[in-house]
This record gives sequence, structure tokens and C-alpha cells, in this order.
Amino acid sequence: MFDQFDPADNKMLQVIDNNGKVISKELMPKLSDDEMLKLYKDMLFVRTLDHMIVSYQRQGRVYTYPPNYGQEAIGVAAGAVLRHDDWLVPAFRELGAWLAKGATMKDVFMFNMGFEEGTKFAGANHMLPSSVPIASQLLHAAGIGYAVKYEKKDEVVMAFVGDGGTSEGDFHEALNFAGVWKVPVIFVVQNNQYAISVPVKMQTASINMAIKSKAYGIKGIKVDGNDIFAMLAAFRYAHEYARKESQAVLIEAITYRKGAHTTSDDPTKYRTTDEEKEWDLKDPLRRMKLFLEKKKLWSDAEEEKLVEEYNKEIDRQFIETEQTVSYPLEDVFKYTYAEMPQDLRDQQIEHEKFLQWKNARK
Amino acid sequence: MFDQFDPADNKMLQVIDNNGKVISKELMPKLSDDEMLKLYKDMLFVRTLDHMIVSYQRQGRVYTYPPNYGQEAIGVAAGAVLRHDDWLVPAFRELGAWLAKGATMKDVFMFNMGFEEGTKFAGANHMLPSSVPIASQLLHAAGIGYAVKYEKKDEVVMAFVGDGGTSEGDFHEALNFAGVWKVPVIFVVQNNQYAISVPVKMQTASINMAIKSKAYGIKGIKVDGNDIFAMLAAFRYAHEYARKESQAVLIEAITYRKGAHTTSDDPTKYRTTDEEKEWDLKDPLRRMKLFLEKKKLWSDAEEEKLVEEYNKEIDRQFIETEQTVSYPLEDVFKYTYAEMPQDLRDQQIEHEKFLQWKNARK
Amino acid sequence: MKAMNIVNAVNDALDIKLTEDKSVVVYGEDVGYEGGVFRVTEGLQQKHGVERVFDSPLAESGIAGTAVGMAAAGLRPVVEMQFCGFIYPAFNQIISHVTRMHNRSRGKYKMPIVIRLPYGGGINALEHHSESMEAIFAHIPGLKVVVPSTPHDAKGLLISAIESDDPVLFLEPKRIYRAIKQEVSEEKFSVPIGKAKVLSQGTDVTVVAYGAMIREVQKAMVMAKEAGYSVELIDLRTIYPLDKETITASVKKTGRIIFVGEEPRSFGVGSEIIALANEEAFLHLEAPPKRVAAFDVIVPYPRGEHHYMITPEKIFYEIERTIKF
Amino acid sequence: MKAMNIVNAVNDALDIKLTEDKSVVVYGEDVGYEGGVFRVTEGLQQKHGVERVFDSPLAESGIAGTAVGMAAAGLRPVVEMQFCGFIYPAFNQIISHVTRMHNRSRGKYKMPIVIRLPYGGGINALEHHSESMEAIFAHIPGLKVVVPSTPHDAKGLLISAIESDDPVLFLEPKRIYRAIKQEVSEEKFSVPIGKAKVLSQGTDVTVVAYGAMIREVQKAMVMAKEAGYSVELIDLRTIYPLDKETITASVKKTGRIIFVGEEPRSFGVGSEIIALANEEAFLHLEAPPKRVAAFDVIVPYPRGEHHYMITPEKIFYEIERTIKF
Ligand SMILES: Cc1ncc(C[n+]2csc(CCOP(=O)(O)OP(=O)(O)O)c2C)c(N)n1
Ligand SMILES: Cc1ncc(C[n+]2csc(CCOP(=O)(O)OP(=O)(O)O)c2C)c(N)n1
Ligand SMILES: [Mg+2]
Ligand SMILES: [Mg+2]
Repeated sequence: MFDQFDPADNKMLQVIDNNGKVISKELMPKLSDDEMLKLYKDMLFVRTLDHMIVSYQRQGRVYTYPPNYGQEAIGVAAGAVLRHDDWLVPAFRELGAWLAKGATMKDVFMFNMGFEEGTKFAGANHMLPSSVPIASQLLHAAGIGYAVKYEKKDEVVMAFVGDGGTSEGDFHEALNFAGVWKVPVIFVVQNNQYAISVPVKMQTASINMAIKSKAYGIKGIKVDGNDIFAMLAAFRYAHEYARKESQAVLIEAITYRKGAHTTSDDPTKYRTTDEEKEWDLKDPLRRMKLFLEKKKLWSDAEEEKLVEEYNKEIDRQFIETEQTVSYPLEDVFKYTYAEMPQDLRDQQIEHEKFLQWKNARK
Repeated sequence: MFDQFDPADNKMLQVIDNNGKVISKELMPKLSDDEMLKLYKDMLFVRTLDHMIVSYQRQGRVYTYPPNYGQEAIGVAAGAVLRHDDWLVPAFRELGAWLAKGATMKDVFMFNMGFEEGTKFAGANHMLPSSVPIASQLLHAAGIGYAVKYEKKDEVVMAFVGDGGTSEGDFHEALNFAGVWKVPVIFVVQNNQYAISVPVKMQTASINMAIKSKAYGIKGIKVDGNDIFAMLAAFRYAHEYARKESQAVLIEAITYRKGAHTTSDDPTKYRTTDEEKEWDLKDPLRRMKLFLEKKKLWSDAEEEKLVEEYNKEIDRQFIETEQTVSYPLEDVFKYTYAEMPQDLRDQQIEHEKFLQWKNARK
Repeated sequence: MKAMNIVNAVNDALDIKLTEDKSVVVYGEDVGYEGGVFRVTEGLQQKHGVERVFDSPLAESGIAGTAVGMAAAGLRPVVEMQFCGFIYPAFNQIISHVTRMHNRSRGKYKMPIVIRLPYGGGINALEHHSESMEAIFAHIPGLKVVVPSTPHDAKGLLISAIESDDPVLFLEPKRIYRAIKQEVSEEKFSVPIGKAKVLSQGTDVTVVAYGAMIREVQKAMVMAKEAGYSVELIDLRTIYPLDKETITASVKKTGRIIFVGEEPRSFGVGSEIIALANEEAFLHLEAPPKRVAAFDVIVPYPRGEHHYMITPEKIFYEIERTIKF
Repeated sequence: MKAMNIVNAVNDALDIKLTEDKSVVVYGEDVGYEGGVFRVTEGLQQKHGVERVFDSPLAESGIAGTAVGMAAAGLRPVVEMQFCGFIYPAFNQIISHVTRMHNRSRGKYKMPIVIRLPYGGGINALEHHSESMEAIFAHIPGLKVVVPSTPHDAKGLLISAIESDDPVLFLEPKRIYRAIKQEVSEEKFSVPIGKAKVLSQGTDVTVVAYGAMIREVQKAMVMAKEAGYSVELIDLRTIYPLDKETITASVKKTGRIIFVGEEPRSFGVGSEIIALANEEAFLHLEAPPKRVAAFDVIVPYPRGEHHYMITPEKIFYEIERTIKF
């Protein structure tokens, strides 16, 4: 597969077209009807959850949120290949993968409500917290890859980054370390065409992102990130390859951020509606839905009903989260160190004295 | 030329073989006999100077020094193409280029004797100081490239780095910025097979260094760095290309550090004499000398005489430098800021009071 | 005169310098077309062209490192680091080159670089968006560190910073980016680097602060006034080089000094202020110099920030304790 | 017992931990095959294998960043930054991840990482090879900063550092790497992090120092003794967290305190020591707490270093001035 889609030729792996028609049968991943439906429903769930959080944000119930809208296929396909012991090193826009690894809606809510508890992902095995300093997490993936290899474990590491993130030095160092160390790490670049307002052509002059693999002697492939079958095919192949050969891989997923960068951003400032419309035709849910409809596996009526169920459950859990979370003072002090220095203890005690004074004053 | 030597094919540009025989006439750069002789003499001078400094170091008259031994062709060829207004952004092992730009022996001596005066390169137009934090200087080159383009000047920037330096994040960021900005910068990787004790295969898994250009959408070429004609051909072509097209280029020069990393290093710890012997056959001076001898342009007798002259002049200037340099206290304070803060002035005054006390005590 | 907030004032200073000096260029992530995530550079690309005001790739070391090259080649780059927590990838370029190239080249290459950095907490932002680590930069020889607290000073100090032949870290207290409007001259003027400003005269205690903390101190001063205390407030405006004279004169007068900052307390700017008070005015001190600063912990996510941020009550509490010492 | 210098002692500590704990791995530039440019890790690869002691590519951010991943996956990486001036490319990984991953994951991932850093001047090295910027790191919440001054402490502190579940910056005073030999137990032992040591008892003045400055202070103390002054010397051993108790007890006794460091003076460790003395022992102070530290300039190249380095005379001079205050 890597030879067939050599990034030097700028080819892109695609399985279905914009109308959901299969255009390359031999690459279609083996999936039962149920498995197909699950993929679609997972995407639909991510999209619904995403929209709900954006609306919570508008209501002032969460802080800034970076929508996944338009990029759902990538995270969901990733989630479908990641095993319990595989590692997920997230960026911040691959919700489908998070949920598959065991992150909960409540985690996501807490994170966006402004609680560290939400980046713990307590129930997610082998998943790092979401990382804000762009691209720096990729080195963690290379390091985990080293540990996995060192301990001879059958685990694969998958790490995410955006197109903008490829410009950071850490992107380079991570892929280079992974290449030299020959560790089973899949680096996924979600190329959604923008880094906030900056278009990808101002990010790099390379013909694509996948070709950057050549700088590190690892395999690279460019995939239609809005084609869930293509993503799944690529992930399955890369996962097998990384495990068996103990080698790193770079996957570039071509996609489009249909929403704003975050809820504080206004994309109409820097892109045209023409461009947006063009990408609407490539929407990953739309394409898979057309595919499923042709196979009579899915209908608008079913979708409407399911979305309603999703909405209810999401809202229920959101309200529950709102009602249960709290941020006691001690949490400010407790986690900076594993073994808290006495001085920090003293600072807490001193502050509590102040609070007593303050309360007494009222 | 860039197509002919696509780094993806791992081809290497070469003009003469190990015996000084021309193996690719069409690539031989146009040079008069005098020009050829000058190139050889420049290499010989660099080698002589280099050896002398190493011997001064052994006598305790300079501090650590990183020998150029074995890599002379690269710097000398670079120096031959750099014009007065072109920029040189050095690493620390391209003495030929330094001298061509107007750095003096005395600068080099002062630098290695431990005087900042020696990294000023007062007489060298458009040359940055030698840079110790590996690879960080490449970004300066990209920035100069931007300034040159912005001010529409006919200037080319040439920047050096070692094979080890390609692993740093700044290498990546520099080539990426230069690629996006389309600026006339020639990045030269002197691949001398080692970064101190670490062999190049532990530095990167890429098939060569030149291919890293593809990650940035710029041209790259791998050249025999011990073949001065090949280096000159590549530099001339790249210089013309960078100027005319306002584009960056990556040149990988394959060479071998015959000496120690620095005078504090002992290479016998990490490499074999077999390997060293193999590279002796590729020595850049040996190869050019065989070429010149065939053309009856040069002889052992001439060489012996010239080296003797060089030695005398070098020693004369070295002794002169030793006798004239000094490091007054005020030089410690004077250059940290362009406009010295009062507090720093006060620190100097305070220290001078202490010195008075100290002298009075004696 | 025109009503400006800090965002307007910074924009105005950039506009003036871009207009009068062709060697000034402005760039950073999202700085060009969009005008920056805080809209500080809005309109400048449209007015001065894409060669002079532009978006860079997403790479902070790249931004600082290319600025070094541009400065060596005669330009005066003004770069933006998008948030305080994202300056760190540029740390090596800043400490190794921005601040050392002048020394290393014995003055051959000046480094007239301004690094703009929106900093500080209190805006309910994600982690890394709220920190206040200026002490780290103040400790680096070769750098000047400046922080305005008003639109007027923002404009005047930025003009000085751009005109300085030394590199300047220009901290912008984003919490008050739009909080204060002030009549500011539309003409060019400058506020000198290295000069603090006595904002209120007082006799009982000197409070030293800067940036967004000034407003918090002023709120505390209302409480202090009610309690009958006379507070002298000094706005540092420049963290390095410190205006020793102004601080020393004040502490000699009041005999008491409190530093208020939103930085982690230990090894911070506050420690330096205490050291200064000791070195310059030891015999005048009537109470231990005090720092009111954040805990030595990682800045909490938004919902924990209220525990962490310095409040007027806390400042008043410490003022009172110091006076009553 | 065996005669060891600091190089031997660090090597011995690494050897012991590599032997008893399979999760310990040691890497960095030239650290593996060659055993490091200072030969500190010599022989360890041969003994413990190339998977456990190895050379990394030349990339400090890569070294620190991969250590974060390894630690998350259960290893205990001990990494080397080749010289003090080359830790800066790793700065973002250190301040954003090494020190924050534990907090960000609410304790799910511990970060038992040791970063070894040969630091300090006085060895006639190139620029960037002689600096002493520990104050920057001491200001970073989440990090512990340790500096031995003897072979015994080097071994014991490094063992503690490797066993600490928190990240430790382990500063190695390279100037005295081989300068002191001492009988050190070949057994495993540890010296606790966060505990200073009173090296000499005295009554007139407390001197606080660490690393290579201890020796210089001791030389000054010979002069002080001749002059009839009684100096109490405290070796900090840990810069963060500071041993407040030991320092406070001493300054309460002597009434005078001097910090001696080779760092740039302003915003340094010295400022924090002065702040501490004020906060904890204000009423006992008989003279202004003093810092004897380097000028606020860029470390000079070797031939200017003698102007810059703190000498025993200078320390004695300040001791005398403080006592006579
Ligand atoms: C080191 C660093 N610099 C800057 C930022 C601010 N920032 C947050 S997201 C972003 C753009 C990221 O673009 P990309 O990598 O393409 O990911 P996308 O948002 O498109 O998913 C920027 C600049 C950051 N978080 N970290
Ligand atoms: C950022 C940084 N890290 C480490 C060093 C220490 N160091 C000096 S030279 C060197 C090896 C450089 O290797 P390479 O780039 O191949 O250049 P060469 O010495 O072979 O010419 C190292 C690690 C440094 N100077 N800067
Ligand atoms: Mg993007
Ligand atoms: Mg090399």
C-alpha cells in the first residue's frame, strides 16, 4: 500500500467518492454491515456531541472548545483500530479516538468547563492528556514507542497533530527519533487546511505532508480523511505494519475543518463560502450516508431518531457533570508534585488563614 | 542538475575519482589553470593553518579547537562562489569559507584563545559569528534571506551545519521557513559521518540528508564533499538557482572528519583505523593533487616550499596576536547591551572598588 | 487625542512605526491576514502590505530565530508569540541569540527585536494561556523586559521598544486588553524604558506592581483608604532594568514595601524587589518586605483560577499585616 | 569505601540504579558508546546494554520529550544535556510537560525523570559551556533542582533523584568534577532532596552557597578566620525546595547572611535567599542580606572569565563588609 501511494507521486488513498460510490474495491476494508453501521453511528455521535458542546459554549456553560465538525471520520477510524493496550497521544481534535479509548463525555465536558479532572481521562487505558503546546506531544509518542519496544510489549502508539503542527521543531525531532529507534508509532497529521487563520500553503512548501516521512526513513501515505473507509484501510495497514516491523509511519489525512478553530474564532474572516461549499460535498458523514443508503442500511428517519436519543443522553450527562464537579482549594496544591514540598503546604496554610480572615470580615 | 541527482535515487554528484581522474567531464566547472591552482592552495592553506592551531592547542596556547582536517574542499569551494555581499552563516568547521569572506587568521586565533573579538570578524562583510548552539544559526540564515528579498538585494545566503545538526528542530524550522518564504538561502550539511562520537546512522534513518529537502518543497542534492570540483559545480549551480529563482537549496556534502571532533576528543575510542584508512583514499587534497600532477600544474617540491611559507606566516601572525590581545574589565560589561543599563554600570563601579581594595591589600 | 484601549494603543504604535520606518516588519502566527487572535495587529497588513505584516508558519523558534537574522541584516522585526505559554519553544533562540548576538559580535550586529507576548491570567483560558513567567526573562542578561498597564504606556513603551537597539520582551497584560479606555494622543510619543511611575503618593507603605495587577492594587487601595492607610503605588513598567531610584526613594519614605504579582512566588520578580529594598534601604525598613504572589504551583485551569489569582482582598490583607507589623 | 571524585560518584549511582531497577534507562548525546563528553557514563553501556544506556540523536527537545513519554509508560529515564548552555532547546518540553504532566493528568502519570546538567564556569570553555542559569529552573513549579558539591552528596542525591517520583534537574558542577576525591561508600545510600547541610559552624555571618562555589567560600573562610571572623557555611544542596529551616535557624543565630553564586545577580537564587531571610528572620537581621554573584552580563569567553568568576577575595571582601556594616 505504501508503494502504491508513494507521497512523492502525490497520490491519495480513496475508497469511496463524494457520492458514496466505491471507486476502489480492492482497498475497501473488510467490514460486516453491523461494523459499518457502528462506524457511521460513531461519527454521528461525535458530530452530535460536538454540536452540543458548541451550543453549551454559546450558553456560557463551557469555555473555549475546538470543534471536530467535518473531521469525524479520522478519529472514529483511528478508534476502530486502537486496541485496549495501544496508546493514544492526542492533539485536541480527534474526539472519536478519545471515546474509543475510554475517555467519557464527562471527561470532555470537564475539560471544557475548565477542570484538570477532564484531562485525566481516568477510565481510558494508555491515553495521554490532550496537549495544548502544538506538536510537543509527538515526542511523547516516540518515547512511549521506545518503552513499548524496550519492554517487548505488543502495543502500538498513535499520535495526532494538525497541519500547522508539522512546522514545529518537535514534529521533526519526534519523527526522526521514531525513525532511528524503529518504534511502532503511527503519526497522524490531520490536514484540515488551516492552522487557525493560516492556510496550509503558508505552512509549508512541500507537495504534501506525507512526503515528510522521507526525511526520517519511515513510510508515509496521504489519505482522504473524509472517507472513513480509506482512513480505516490506512490505519489497519499501518497498525499491522508498525506492530510487525516495529516501525513508525506517517499518515496524512486530508480533511477540512467545517467549524471554527475554536468557539472564539470566526472563520468567515479568512475563508470563502465557495471554499466551504466545495468541502460540503466531501463531508465524511454525507459520503458514508450516501453509501449506506445505497446499501439500504440507513435512512433519514433512523438518523433523526438516533440523533434525538444522543441529544438527550448528552444533555443528561452534561447536566450531571455541571452538578457534580467542584474545585476545592486543595486541588490547586495537590498535583504540582507527586511528593508535595513543605513550602507548598505552608503556602496553602497561609492562604487558608487569609480566607479565614476574609470570611470573618464579612 | 537537481533532476539528474534526485536524492530519492541516492545519487551523488562527483567529478573526479579517488585518483584524481575526471569521471564526468560535462560537470567539471569551468576553471583556468590559475583558478585551479588557487583552489588547491586555499585548501592547502586551510589544512596548514588547521594543523598549526592544533599544535598551538597542544602547547596550551589556545583552548579547544575543532579541526577542519579532511573537510577542506567544502569550505574552500563555498568561499569561491560567495561574493562580497553574499552572506555567510557559519557553523564551526568551514574555515575556507570564513577566510574567503574576509575573516582573518587573527580572528580565528583570537576566537580559539578565548576572546569575543575573534567572533566579530570585523573585516568580513556579511558574515555572522560562529555559532555554538548546533543548528540554531540556520534560522538566522532564513531570516537574512527574508531581509534580502524584502529589500530586493542581489545577495545569496549560505549557511552551514553538520550531520548531527540535522536532528535539531531548528534545522526543520529553518528549511521550512525558507521553503515557504522562497528565499535565496543555500543550506550546506557537512556530513562528516559523526557528531562527536555518534555515527550518522544513529542520527537519522533517512537514506541521505539531501532528501530532507523534499519535506520543505526545496531542491536538494548530495555531493562528494571531498571532490572540490563537484562541490564547486554544485555551489555554482545552487548559487545561480537561489539568486535567479529566489529559492532555497539543501546541499549535502559527503565527507569525513579526519581529525578529532575537537582537541578534547579522542576518535580512536569510537572508530576503527580501517575506516580511517578507507577515507584517506578519498582525501580532498590528495585527490586534487593527483589531478593537478597529471596536468603538470603542481609538484611535491612546490608544495613543500609553499607549506613552509604558510607555516612561517601563520606563526608570525599567531605570535603577533598573542602579544597584542588583551581583555580589559570594561569589555565584560560593554557589549551585553547596545545601551548599557545604569545598574550594570553600577556593578562595574562596585567591582572596581573591590579591585582597589584588593590591590591596596597586597 | 482618541479613546483607546491597550489593543488599540499597541496597534497604533505599530502603525506609526510601520509608517515612518521601512525597516520595521511585523509577523507571527495569525498576525497578518487575520490581525492576530486578539486582533492587535488588525488592519496593519491591509495598510502596510503583506511583505511587512505577515503570518508565519506555526513555529516559535522559527519566529524568534528568523528575527535574529532579519535584525542582523538591518530590519527591526516586531514578532508576536501568540500566548505566554507558547514562547518556550523560542527559548533557545531568545537566550542564545536574541540576547547574545550583539555581545558575540562585539557590537557588529545589533538586535533591535521586539517580542510581543500577551501574558497573565484571569481570562478563563486553557492551560498555558494564563501564565506569568516574566522572572525567567528578567534574569537573562541582554534582554529588556517591559510591561505597560495603561493604553498610554502601552503605546509609548512599544514605540520605545521598537526604537531600542536592544531586544525587548514586551509583555501585554491580556486580562486588561480591553478593560481600560483612556484618551491617548494620536501623535507619536514615547515612554522611556527603565522608568517606573508613581501612580499614587502615600506614606505608610509602598506597593510595587505592574500589568494587570495595578488595577487589583488600586481596588485594594480603596479598602486601605477606608481603613486609614496611606499607600504609595508604583507601576514598575519595566522589569529589567529596574528603576532602582524610584523604588528606593519610595521605600525610604514609607519604610515598608510590598510587591504584588501574579507570578509563582519563589525565585520571582518579587524576590528581586525584596533584595533591592534590602540592598538600597535596609536601615529604613520597618517591616519585612513582602511579596504577594501566586502559589508555587502550575496555573490552574479556569475553574481553579479564582483560588490562584491575586485578589484585592488579599492585597489589602497583606498591606494591613505589613503596616501593623 | 572507595576514593571517588564527582564523576566516579555519579557513575556509581547510575550503575547502582541501573543494576537494581530495570525501569531505569540512561541516554543523551554521546552518553552511550563513548560514555559522555565528560566520561560520566563510561562503561555503563558495556555493562547494562545498548537498550538501557544509549546515544540519542542531537536534539535536546527530543531527549526531554521522549523522556516524558517513557516516564508515562513506566520507565525512569535519566537523561543528560551535554552542557548547561544546551538545555534551552529542551525548555518547552521541561516547562510544559516534564513538570506539568503529573498535574495535567491529576496524578495518572508520574514523571520520574532526572535531567543531568553539567553546569558552571571556570573551565576555559567556549561560550554556552559555562553558564549557571539555575534560577530559571528553580522558578518553574513542578521541578526539583539539586546540586551536589561533593562526591558523597553527588552519589546520594542522584540516587534520591532517580527514586523521586517528581522530575529533578540534577546540576553537576563540572569545574569540580575531578577536583575533589573523597572516600565514598560503594553501597547504595541516599542523601535527601530538600535538605541543606551546615558545613561549618560560625557565629558572625551565614554564608549560603552550592556547587563549585563551596570551595571558593571555603578558601575565603581561611582569610576570614585569619581576620578573626566566625563564618557559618551552608551548602544548599537543593535549590528547590529550599531548606528554609536550616537557613532560618542559622541567620537567626548570626544575624547576617551572604549568598554566594556564580549566576547573574539580578532575579537569581540570591534574591530568593534574601527574600527568605526577610520573611523568616527580619527582626534578627543586623546587616542587609547580601548576594555575591556574577554581573548581569553574558558569560565571557575564557579570557574574560577571570573578571567574571567569583573569587575567594571577593567573598572575603563581602564577608568583611557585611560584618562591619
Ligand atoms: C506551541 C504552540 N503555539 C501556538 C499555539 C496556539 N494555537 C493553538 S491551535 C493553533 C493552530 C493549530 O493548527 P493545526 O496544527 O493545523 O491544528 P488544527 O487547529 O487545524 O486542528 C495555534 C497556533 C499552541 N497551542 N501551541
Ligand atoms: C544545541 C547543542 N547541543 C549540543 C552541543 C554540543 N556539541 C558540540 S558539537 C556537537 C556535535 C556536532 O555534530 P555535527 O553537527 O555532525 O557537526 P561536526 O562536529 O561533525 O562538524 C555537539 C553535540 C551544542 N554545541 N549545541
Ligand atoms: Mg489545521
Ligand atoms: Mg558531523
